[in-house]
Amino acid sequence: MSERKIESVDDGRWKAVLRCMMLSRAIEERLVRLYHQGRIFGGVYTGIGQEAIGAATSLAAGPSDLFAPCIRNMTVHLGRGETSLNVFRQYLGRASGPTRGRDGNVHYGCTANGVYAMISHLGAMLSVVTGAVMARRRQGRDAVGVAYIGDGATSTGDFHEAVNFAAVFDVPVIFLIENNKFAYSTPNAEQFRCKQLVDRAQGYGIEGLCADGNDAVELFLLAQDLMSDIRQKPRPILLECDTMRMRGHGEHDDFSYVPRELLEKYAARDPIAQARSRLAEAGLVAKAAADDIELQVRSEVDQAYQQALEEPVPDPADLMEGVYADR
Amino acid sequence: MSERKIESVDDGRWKAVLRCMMLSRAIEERLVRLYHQGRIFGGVYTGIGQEAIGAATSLAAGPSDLFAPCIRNMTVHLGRGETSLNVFRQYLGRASGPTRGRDGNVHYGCTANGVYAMISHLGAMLSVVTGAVMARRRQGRDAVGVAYIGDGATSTGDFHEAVNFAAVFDVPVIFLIENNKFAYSTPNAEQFRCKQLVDRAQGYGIEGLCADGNDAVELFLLAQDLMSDIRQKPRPILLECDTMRMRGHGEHDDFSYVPRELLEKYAARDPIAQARSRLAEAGLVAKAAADDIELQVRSEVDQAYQQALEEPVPDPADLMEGVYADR
Amino acid sequence: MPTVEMTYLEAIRQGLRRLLQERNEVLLYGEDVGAFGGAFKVTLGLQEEFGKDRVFNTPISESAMIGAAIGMATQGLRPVVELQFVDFGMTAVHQLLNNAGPTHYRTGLSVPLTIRAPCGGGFGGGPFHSEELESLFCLMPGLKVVYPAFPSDARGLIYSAVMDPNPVIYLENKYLYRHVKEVMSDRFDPIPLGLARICRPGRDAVVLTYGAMVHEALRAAERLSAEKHYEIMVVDMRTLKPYDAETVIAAVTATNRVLIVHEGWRTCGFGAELAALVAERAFHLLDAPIRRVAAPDVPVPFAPSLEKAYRPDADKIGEALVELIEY
Amino acid sequence: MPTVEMTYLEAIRQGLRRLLQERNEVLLYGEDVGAFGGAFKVTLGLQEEFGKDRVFNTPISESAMIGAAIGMATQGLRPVVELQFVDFGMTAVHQLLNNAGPTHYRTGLSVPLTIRAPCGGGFGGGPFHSEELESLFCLMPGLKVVYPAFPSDARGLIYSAVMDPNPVIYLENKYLYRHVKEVMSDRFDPIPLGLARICRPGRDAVVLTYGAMVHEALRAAERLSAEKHYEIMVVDMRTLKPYDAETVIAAVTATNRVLIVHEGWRTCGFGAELAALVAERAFHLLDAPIRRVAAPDVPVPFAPSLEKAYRPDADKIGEALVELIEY
Ligand SMILES: Cc1ncc(C[n+]2csc(CCOP(=O)(O)OP(=O)(O)O)c2C)c(N)n1
Ligand SMILES: Cc1ncc(C[n+]2csc(CCOP(=O)(O)OP(=O)(O)O)c2C)c(N)n1
Ligand SMILES: [Mg+2]
Ligand SMILES: [Mg+2]
Repeated sequence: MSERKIESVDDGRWKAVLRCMMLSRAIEERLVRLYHQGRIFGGVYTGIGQEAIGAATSLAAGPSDLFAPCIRNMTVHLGRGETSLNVFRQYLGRASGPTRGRDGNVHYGCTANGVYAMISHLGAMLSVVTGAVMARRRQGRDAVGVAYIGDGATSTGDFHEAVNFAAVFDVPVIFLIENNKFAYSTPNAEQFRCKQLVDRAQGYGIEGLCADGNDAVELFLLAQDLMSDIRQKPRPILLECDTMRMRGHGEHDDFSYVPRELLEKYAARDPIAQARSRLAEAGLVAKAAADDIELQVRSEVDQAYQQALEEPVPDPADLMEGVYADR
Repeated sequence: MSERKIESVDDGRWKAVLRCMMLSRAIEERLVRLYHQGRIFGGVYTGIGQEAIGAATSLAAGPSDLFAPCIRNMTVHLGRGETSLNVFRQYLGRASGPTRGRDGNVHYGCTANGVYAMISHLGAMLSVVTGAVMARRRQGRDAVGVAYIGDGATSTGDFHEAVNFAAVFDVPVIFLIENNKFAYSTPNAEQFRCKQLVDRAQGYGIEGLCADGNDAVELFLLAQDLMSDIRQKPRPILLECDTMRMRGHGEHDDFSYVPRELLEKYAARDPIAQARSRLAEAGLVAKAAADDIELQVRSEVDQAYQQALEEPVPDPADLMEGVYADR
Repeated sequence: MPTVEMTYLEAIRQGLRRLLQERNEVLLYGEDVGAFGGAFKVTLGLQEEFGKDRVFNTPISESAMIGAAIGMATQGLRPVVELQFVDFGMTAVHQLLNNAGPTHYRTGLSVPLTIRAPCGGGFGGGPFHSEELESLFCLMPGLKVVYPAFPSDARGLIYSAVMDPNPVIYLENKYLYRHVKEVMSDRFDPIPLGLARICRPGRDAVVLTYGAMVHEALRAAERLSAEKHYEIMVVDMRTLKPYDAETVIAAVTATNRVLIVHEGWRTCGFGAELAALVAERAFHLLDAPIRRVAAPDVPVPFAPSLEKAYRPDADKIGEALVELIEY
Repeated sequence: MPTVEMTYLEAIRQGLRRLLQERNEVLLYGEDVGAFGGAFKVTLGLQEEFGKDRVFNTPISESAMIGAAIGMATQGLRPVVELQFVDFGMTAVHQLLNNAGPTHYRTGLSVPLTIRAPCGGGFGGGPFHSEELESLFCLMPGLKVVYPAFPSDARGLIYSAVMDPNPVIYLENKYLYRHVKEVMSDRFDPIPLGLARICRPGRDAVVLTYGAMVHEALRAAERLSAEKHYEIMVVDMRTLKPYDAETVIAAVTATNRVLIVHEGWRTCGFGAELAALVAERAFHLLDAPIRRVAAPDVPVPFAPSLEKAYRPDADKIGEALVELIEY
């Protein structure tokens, strides 16, 4: 963990972290409701309970940094500047959305924000962000990258190839393993045999660290340190974050296979509640201010959803357009 | 390294190890000559200088054990009972050979010997032998497996997936990394960043060991220990063997990119010369006996080559036969 | 004989269940196929009934899953591997094209493995959960490829696929899983691979198709019969490799007009192969050009408005048939 | 303008050299492409001339290589990735089919990357070093596929491939590397993608082909002209996706008889697509069935006797042409 103190970061930034998590939660809770009301086409996959990871890392980063978020990383999109409106457009398959209705739910990104749109094939984006960081640095920008990956996805060949590749070329990418204990219905014990996934770092000749994935404050401080460190001395790092998937793999999944004690344990460590009380204690974001943010994001979500709903879906006549780029 | 002594193994076995290495060397030296004389169709890839690894491990194994040899493992084929005649049939594309002329050079195996025919895609056979060992054990046989892999091939996604898979299912396979310092023209430094490849073991939650890949005697004792250990308590093991590729990637390659000092260093540690003197010192295989074996294998090679040469090549009328199995 | 009404999904499950009952060498594994029953619940209840030894989860490692199946199959087991979606099999193409497929031809070993792969769209799966990749599998020597359209075929064909001594790609259509029901006997005979089936007689044109499109073609045919008194023959290919050229030629002989329909991409889709077959072997029987109705060459789009435009259906088939007949 | 005689291989190298000279955003990487110059020496001298920063080796990680190229391409570079053999690209199909191909359609980003892949047989490469996989690439939306047959085309097309804003699979024929020479200007203009070329005029039949088979077809055509006074048109497709349907239709219009020839497998090969095109769009112009000469559906065999029977050549093409014309 970082040696720096919570006070070294100004309250505006902490509010942004809190807001990012709260907005993500509010959007995702809405999406969950919409799904169960039958108002969403396709699946809904959330990062509820895992908001700290994306919020802390994306908000600790600099303007030219690059991100490859995964299924649970709404906070990365939001932390990098995506609007709630765009998120609803994406989920509702609107022509105005970031993929113009061509792709769904978690599969979107934003070039201007440095955020890549994930493909579903687990592990495939790790090498993409690695190459993108290589390119930016070659162009004289001091970019670093963050690639998020689940505990289950560490079993893919792509995970291995990408981390090794980044190590060989000293590419400053944080490979952030979000260990939420399950890959769909499959628990860690049926996925790997190492004690912790960070044990893989040595095999790539890189540093490995563990962090509490539900503690946004400590994670933010750590991410700041790591990013400035690898920005200066370029190299990849493996960072394993302990967290828990608090709902099903997707909303179609009742997650009855998850032991209730595990859910309770992590419910008591909810990242938003923890950050709120820690920041209040430190005198950085008072309870009232946090409540305000909460109210704001709820009304933002209402508006965004309503607006997205009114926008048009893609015109079928555009189906064939843009398979190839013109330039 | 094993705590057992060289004397714990009878001289017949040591002769077999020596013979296996010498026969492999003699066959491969002949293949090299034939290649440069333009008498071989296709490429020639040898394990010259790496004979100890395959000889020690294949001869330390039991009858139901399974093997996935790689490019440099002529000694695995021979150690498991393949004949020189079949090897020449294979290289000369004879209809009587193990692949009936359908595949070439290193791409052969023998079911009865428990040896799989490699495919070229590096890393792909590791999961195959893992599955095969799972199957045999399910059928009540106490098989263990050995999968050989080069330093370069450890960068493939397949390496990672297979080792993790075997770890999760406690499959007794020795993943034996033959670190011969180069992958074609690419040195270790451009392939990975870990200090040693065995550093990867921990990341799979398995044991890792290093061994001198040019010391057949110690390797044999170690292999016996490891195999009996994992036969009882099934689990995979990562074993990195230090060795050196003493020729080009194939005979078409002049390997001018390899530092001469490295070649000299390992030439002084030739596995056959070392085993001969060690076994002679220990009073197990006298110099004269070793010389005898040497003579035998040379004449065996002459005969095998001559016989294979006289045998027919595949009948083009058989081209379409056996794409599908009937049973 | 007692009859039951079964969905396509239940029929596959019944086939698997019978195989697990009758054949101790049959294993079933894949991501989440254990207690959870797989992403689509095809294997629900099978782990409970047959134990973790026969039905089990694996790490997210498609290449290791298929590689291990090759090893098991060559040792006398009959592994059945579920890909969560056919799309994810693309991380392991080499294990099919280069390993499972050519093994028998190269080595004489039989490789009785089955890959079950859910395919197709129509439910908002987007680009990575809706693909149809049969033509890619049909290119691969040594593989067989099966794609049932009806519950009774699904049940009878899974049995034959698993009992076949060759690697079989068994494609399942996700849309049909719960949309198609059939009243059928609760006992069944295996349905041999390699035979197409005339689902509907007709004289004015033939539709050659498979998978979900069989049902769309039947719908179109009924409509044209009612509205225009055109009688359309519909042929369900059922096995795509090796395919039933004789039934195709007979159908062309009877109708003289050919429409080929599939859900996947047009360029280099399986329809091209059928067209080439007819153009070569039944050219003189044709009264009109051979037409294809297939998806355009664009990634499968997410938004319903786009996916509807993308995906062939009864309307598009009907239109093409009218044009073909009135040519 | 001064002229030089160049092999196909040298022509590719000249094209790459000019790109590296003119375009700072062009990078070239792959296994052993650095000082060693790649397995076939196509890139020999380029690292020396342009530095390790522009031309470099990578670990044996096809998926990471292509993934990184996607990242680089979306950040303004033009990476050119060499696969050592096209066969090994099968470990990373998802990066092409699911990542590079659909990125523009999904996200609007351009992905100007080029994959260079040596293909084809005729030299004893066996099943894993001789494949022809173009139809598999042509299935993938968003990719372009190029396959030159002549040095001048190879040079002009590599230039256009690299400068194209889309992912391009640039297939190189290993047999042609050193077997085909052409006297040509030492300067050159890029050759646009998407255009076929009539290499030989003719009236009695047309051969639609590409790659090494263009030369076999020309040989057959000359022989038939001399022996039988048949005049055969030969069309070199050059770009396989998007392909030049207009030139094909014009050729059929001029000759009324079509033979399609390719070196790879028959079932679901690219020839099926050409046959389907002709059967749909030029049916009424045909005086005879459309024929295909292609490899049979067996793994590429190693032994010369088998490979000769396997591989299409001037004799087989000539025979098919006579049958077609005398139909
Ligand atoms: C290569 C590949 N195989 C299978 C899948 C199907 N799949 C989607 S998500 C998932 C589980 C992922 O688990 P994990 O990586 O732990 O991420 P989490 O969902 O827990 O955040 C699986 C198996 C996939 N997307 N990609
Ligand atoms: C997946 C894959 N990519 C590329 C190749 C081409 N290739 C064949 S051998 C080789 C080098 C292998 O090096 P290493 O694993 O160290 O084995 P060694 O030859 O040194 O024994 C390469 C790159 C291949 N066979 N498979
Ligand atoms: Mg997880
Ligand atoms: Mg090596």
